[in-house]
Amino acid sequence: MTTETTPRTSPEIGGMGHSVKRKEDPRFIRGAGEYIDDLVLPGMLWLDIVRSPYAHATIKGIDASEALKIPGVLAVITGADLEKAGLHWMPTLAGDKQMVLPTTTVMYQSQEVAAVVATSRYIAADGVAAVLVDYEPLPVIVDPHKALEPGAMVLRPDRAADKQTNRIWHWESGDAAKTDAALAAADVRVSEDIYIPRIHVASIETCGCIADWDAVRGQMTLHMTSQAPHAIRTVLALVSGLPEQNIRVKTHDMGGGFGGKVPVYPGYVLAVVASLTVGKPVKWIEDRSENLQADSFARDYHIHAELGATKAGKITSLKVKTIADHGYTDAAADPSKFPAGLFNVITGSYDFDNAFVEVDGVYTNKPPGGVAYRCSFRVTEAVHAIERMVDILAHDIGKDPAQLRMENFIQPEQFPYKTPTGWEYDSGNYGVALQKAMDMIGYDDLRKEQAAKRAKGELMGIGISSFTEIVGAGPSHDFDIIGLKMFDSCEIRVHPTGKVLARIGVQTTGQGHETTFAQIIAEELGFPVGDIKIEYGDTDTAPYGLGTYASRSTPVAGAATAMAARKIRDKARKLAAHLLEASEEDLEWEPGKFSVKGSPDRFKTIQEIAFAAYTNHPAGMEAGLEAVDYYDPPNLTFPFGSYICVVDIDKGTGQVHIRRFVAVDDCGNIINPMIVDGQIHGGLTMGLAPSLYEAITYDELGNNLAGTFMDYLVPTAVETPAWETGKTITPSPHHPLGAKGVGESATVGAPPAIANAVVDALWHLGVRNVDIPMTPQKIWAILHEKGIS
Amino acid sequence: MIPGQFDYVRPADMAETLRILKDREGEAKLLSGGYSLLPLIKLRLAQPALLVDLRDVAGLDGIAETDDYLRIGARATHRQIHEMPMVRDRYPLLHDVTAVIGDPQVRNWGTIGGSVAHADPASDWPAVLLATSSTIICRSQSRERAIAAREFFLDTFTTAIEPTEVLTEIRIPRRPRGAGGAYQKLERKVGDFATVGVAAVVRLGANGRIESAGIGLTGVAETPFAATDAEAILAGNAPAEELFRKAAAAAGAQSRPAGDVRGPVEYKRAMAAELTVRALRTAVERALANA
Amino acid sequence: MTTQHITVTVNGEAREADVEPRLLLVHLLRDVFGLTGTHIGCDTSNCGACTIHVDGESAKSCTMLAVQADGRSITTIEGMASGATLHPLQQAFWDQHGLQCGFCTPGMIRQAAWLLGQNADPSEAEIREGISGNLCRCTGYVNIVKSIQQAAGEMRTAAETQVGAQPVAAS
Amino acid sequence: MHFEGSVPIRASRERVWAFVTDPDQVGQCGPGVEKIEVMDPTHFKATAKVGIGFISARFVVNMEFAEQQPPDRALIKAHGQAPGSAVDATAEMRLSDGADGTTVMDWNADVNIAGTLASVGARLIEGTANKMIGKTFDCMRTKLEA
Repeated sequence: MTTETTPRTSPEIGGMGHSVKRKEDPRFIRGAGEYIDDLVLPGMLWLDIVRSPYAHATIKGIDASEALKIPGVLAVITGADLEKAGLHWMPTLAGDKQMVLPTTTVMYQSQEVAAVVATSRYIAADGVAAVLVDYEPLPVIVDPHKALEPGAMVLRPDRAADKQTNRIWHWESGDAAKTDAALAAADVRVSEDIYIPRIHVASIETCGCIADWDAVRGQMTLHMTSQAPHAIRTVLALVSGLPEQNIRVKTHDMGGGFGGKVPVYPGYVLAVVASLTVGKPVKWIEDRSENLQADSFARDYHIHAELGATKAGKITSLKVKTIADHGYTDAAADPSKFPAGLFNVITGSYDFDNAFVEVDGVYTNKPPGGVAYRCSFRVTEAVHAIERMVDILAHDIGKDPAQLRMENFIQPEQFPYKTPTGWEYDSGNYGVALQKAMDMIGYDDLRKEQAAKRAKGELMGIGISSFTEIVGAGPSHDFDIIGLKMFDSCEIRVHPTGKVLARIGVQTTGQGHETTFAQIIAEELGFPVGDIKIEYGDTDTAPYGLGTYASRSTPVAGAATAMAARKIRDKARKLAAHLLEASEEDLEWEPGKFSVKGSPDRFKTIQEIAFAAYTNHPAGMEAGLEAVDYYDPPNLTFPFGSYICVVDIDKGTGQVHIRRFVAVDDCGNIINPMIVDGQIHGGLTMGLAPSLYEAITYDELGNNLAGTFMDYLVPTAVETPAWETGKTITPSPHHPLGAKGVGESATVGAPPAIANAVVDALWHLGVRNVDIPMTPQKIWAILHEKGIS
Repeated sequence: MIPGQFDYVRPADMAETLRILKDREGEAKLLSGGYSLLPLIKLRLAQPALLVDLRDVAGLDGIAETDDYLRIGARATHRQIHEMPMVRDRYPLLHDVTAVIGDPQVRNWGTIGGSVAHADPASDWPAVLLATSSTIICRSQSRERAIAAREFFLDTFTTAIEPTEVLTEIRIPRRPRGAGGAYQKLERKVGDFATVGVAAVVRLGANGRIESAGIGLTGVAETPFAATDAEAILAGNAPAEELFRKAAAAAGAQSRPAGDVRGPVEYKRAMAAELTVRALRTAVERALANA
Repeated sequence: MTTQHITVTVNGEAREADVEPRLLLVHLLRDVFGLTGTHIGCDTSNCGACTIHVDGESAKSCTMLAVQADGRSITTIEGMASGATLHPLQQAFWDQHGLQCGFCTPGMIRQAAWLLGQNADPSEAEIREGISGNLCRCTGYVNIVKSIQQAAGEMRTAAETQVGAQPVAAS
Repeated sequence: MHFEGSVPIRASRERVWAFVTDPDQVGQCGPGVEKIEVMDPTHFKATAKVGIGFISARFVVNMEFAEQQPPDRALIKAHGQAPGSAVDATAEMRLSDGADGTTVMDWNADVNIAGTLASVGARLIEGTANKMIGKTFDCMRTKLEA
């Protein structure tokens, strides 16, 4: 483990470890990016969607006659129209079924009911307002506990496991009997109910597409906001029956993704159907309310956790029972073997033998849930639970939470470490990261200050989170989505003049792939980063990939890029040997050139070699300098970190003020430190958001009460603290670059640090847990009940 | 979000404006900054047939002190008011409120007249006008009239303005010696409507006692209102924390909040009281500094 | 619905259009004039992605009507760089990694430009308050604050060294 | 949302009963009613512009006398829709004899609002609904006592 990034390449080359300024920025800072709504095709029409005011209702009729009278309204598409072509249902990535448009019943507020195609976005909106839908309201279930009660109305008789309940599936991991025995034998047992509410990624750009059907050529081009264009192409081919080679899915610049642009939404399908019907390009762009009310959600996990430990605070056992609210359909993008994602990484950074986790997926009258919020695979939920439980244990036995963590961490020499739920952690050095965070924030002094403040009746809290992430899905033996193995890919073409075009199977939504993937190639081949162009997001040209989510770009596609570059280097060695009239074994490589061992002045640069690949390659060798790699990772990667948060609570109003927040992250070897810091800053802010501000709540009728940015409280620069970051570096032993991925870490790690700080401030009042978001009204109610406010 | 259809006119002067309001009574809606109105039109919660843009109408701007009051033209933006040196120096209460309405862009374009006429039950200005017992001037073709702020806010989004009238100016009583005011706002995040907003004004007499007090609350009833019970408790007494608490409790009790996403009734009442105390503390400090 | 004829100066160029009264200013810029650098993020004037300057004042163009812009002067992100030379704010956002997905960036830069026009040397708190009408989902604001600080410093230096010359325009 | 109240009316039971079960009469008292169409003796349709201040939506409301026990009790069900929003209500009225020949109308209503109005206007709805119901009964009393 180190804390320094020392680049192997010069700044001119700009390989790993250099804070290379981003290649994509010049277009963005000039307003010259090309986002989906910027795109205009000749003859393009508009699609807008009629949505249900009810969360559950029977559709008795749809009267489009008034809408069709509006000049410019060309068509109104209903579920009945789609049913004729068998397109009213579509599969979800989790293998469930989702309506494109309902034929009989709407299942959540704001569900798509009909689509209006018109000559402008304004006329389409007028058409939507003029469509009359006759609904008969039905009873609504918004609470998954109620959905599981005996006799509860069955929402999905077509899907429920036994057709008698709203349980979608049951999943478990670990050893129940062993865990029960360990818990029974434990000196100390702590248990808690922890709810992690429904939240929404709310990328600033909403979702949208242009479907462009060319009837003459039989070609469907779908320009869209997708984090996984190849998977979309395959799904579209399977659902529509169009030949896959005649489908081109193309992404453009995307205004954030965070997992919200992984699923297939009905709007995309409706635009495709509309374009097939009218033979013109059809654009669909969500507005913010549609985005917040109908797109996939994250979290909504009701967790009951029980932790056992010795008197001294050595953790022995963990048992977790969880209800997962998936809304009306399971549209999660989890690998198919893992309906609750990687939630069983819940043993966290701690070394103990006995764990058992069970999760029940449940249907309710809410939009499809279980997707992502900068973490798709339920790691946030797991980390929140274990980090909260460890903190409760520390407080219960009167041990400092930092000390308790230190005493329970998996030790560096234990890696690779097998967890009781079956994961093999690749590498880690948890104690050093926590110590570094404690040093950065001045932990001991803060504890003294807290004691002094508490004596004066002031509420100050210090919270720690020492998380272990699990990313880089994933090894093909365990990881697939609808059968597609979760490899990823890169294709590199070196041009004769020594310039490089590389195409990758993952997709940037702001992470800076055009820069970091060029840096990987620069690192491996020594071409200057400025000479390398990275392309992605066009299924006609890019190699097949599973897309960008779950922090998998660097761990999987990054590895593919390194491996493809190494294939090129292998060929370059042969070419160099030919040019230098030396044997391959006598050549040595340094970034950018091969030289003859012992004769450093006899060398060929990579550019010279590239030219020779097209002009002077040896007989018997194929011309050109190209390679492609489909990388199947041998294991996942396990980034980690320790975060410490200091809060002050206003006793009068219940407002939580974050005074300081220190984040020490370890994501293995770093490609671009500037970009890693940026990812952490953003991730922390998306960890802050659900901790204190954001939640999608519903009234008992299923009305979404956070359907605009007036009520869905995305933090501004004022709410967001000045994040302080630090690093340790523990390379992944199995990744070709030693990198681990970082996009989600901070979003996963931050909430328990903040929650632990708030509970720490209130613990002496008898408060054991506060569910996020820890709003002023919630804190005030606690203080009021305790007679403090 | 796409607005429904409407007509739009931009009359050249007040006479034309008033004529349009008369001719299209009940159909026309005045447009000032638009930052309250347009989101509602885009959500299609408001569908006026005609928008009458006041932009070219002369005489609705300007901020000046007369012998009796501070006159603020209806089309003065929140930022123009905020940046007036005279407001900053002499009317810290107004400086408080103009710092916390919406966000910078909203303050660049949103106007005091638009905000007051809109009468959102959680908007900031009404609390200030109630606390200061200001006067709102409205003009129609037949007359100009002055409406006391305390008789102006009738109900949610409903004021004493007639459909044929234009709100032309706000008159805030001049700040006398010994008077001070402050605005306290609790919001879920910056730029939000107030969960609770409290404007407090106190005037200290030569004996150090509170001669009179004005308290306006927003966000905690169907319309902003004056906390008259609290005002009565304060009047004639020496400023003290205990007195503030007593008055604040009365302000909380007089609130009629609805439970919603900003909090349950009990919380809002408690916050009305808490923010009243905080506003009173600052108001008294400022009054003492202005003795 | 009758249309109205409007004339708007956009980035120094007079442009005309016949528009429905309900046409939003942001749609005039994007759909009619093809200036797609100004984005739409929230529809309710919360996110500021659509921020432009109207007669020198920053405004949210999704919450203004095109007809309200008649006779006014507008500057958008497209009007900031002069040829190959970036505005100091554009350069600073690039230097300091003040953007990721780039979607909020044009509005953020326009608002920052307005802020620096008001206050050439803002504190960190003043910067944070000054951009509080603009949401960024990617950066966590740390590097946006740094970007604005860098640009503020450069613009002050430029103004000081060009004695007698015009200070660097904020808009 | 549940609301309830009691209204004394200076009119006979029969007169009150006749009024509350006549769509043309009782319909006039609904908030913002612009038009009443009687479909059959127990079903009628109202068009009403409902709102607060200038915030309003035009609802088409189907009403049904679900139960009638003359002259004691009536149950009305209403189902109204506007673009993006919907309202469903059940109102029960019980009539009894009050002092001095008056009639006491005890009523209770459950009102459910769905869609945009509920999502965006949550902070405004309860107070507004309460007020509208109050106005409706005031109107009925005024007309009956006229």
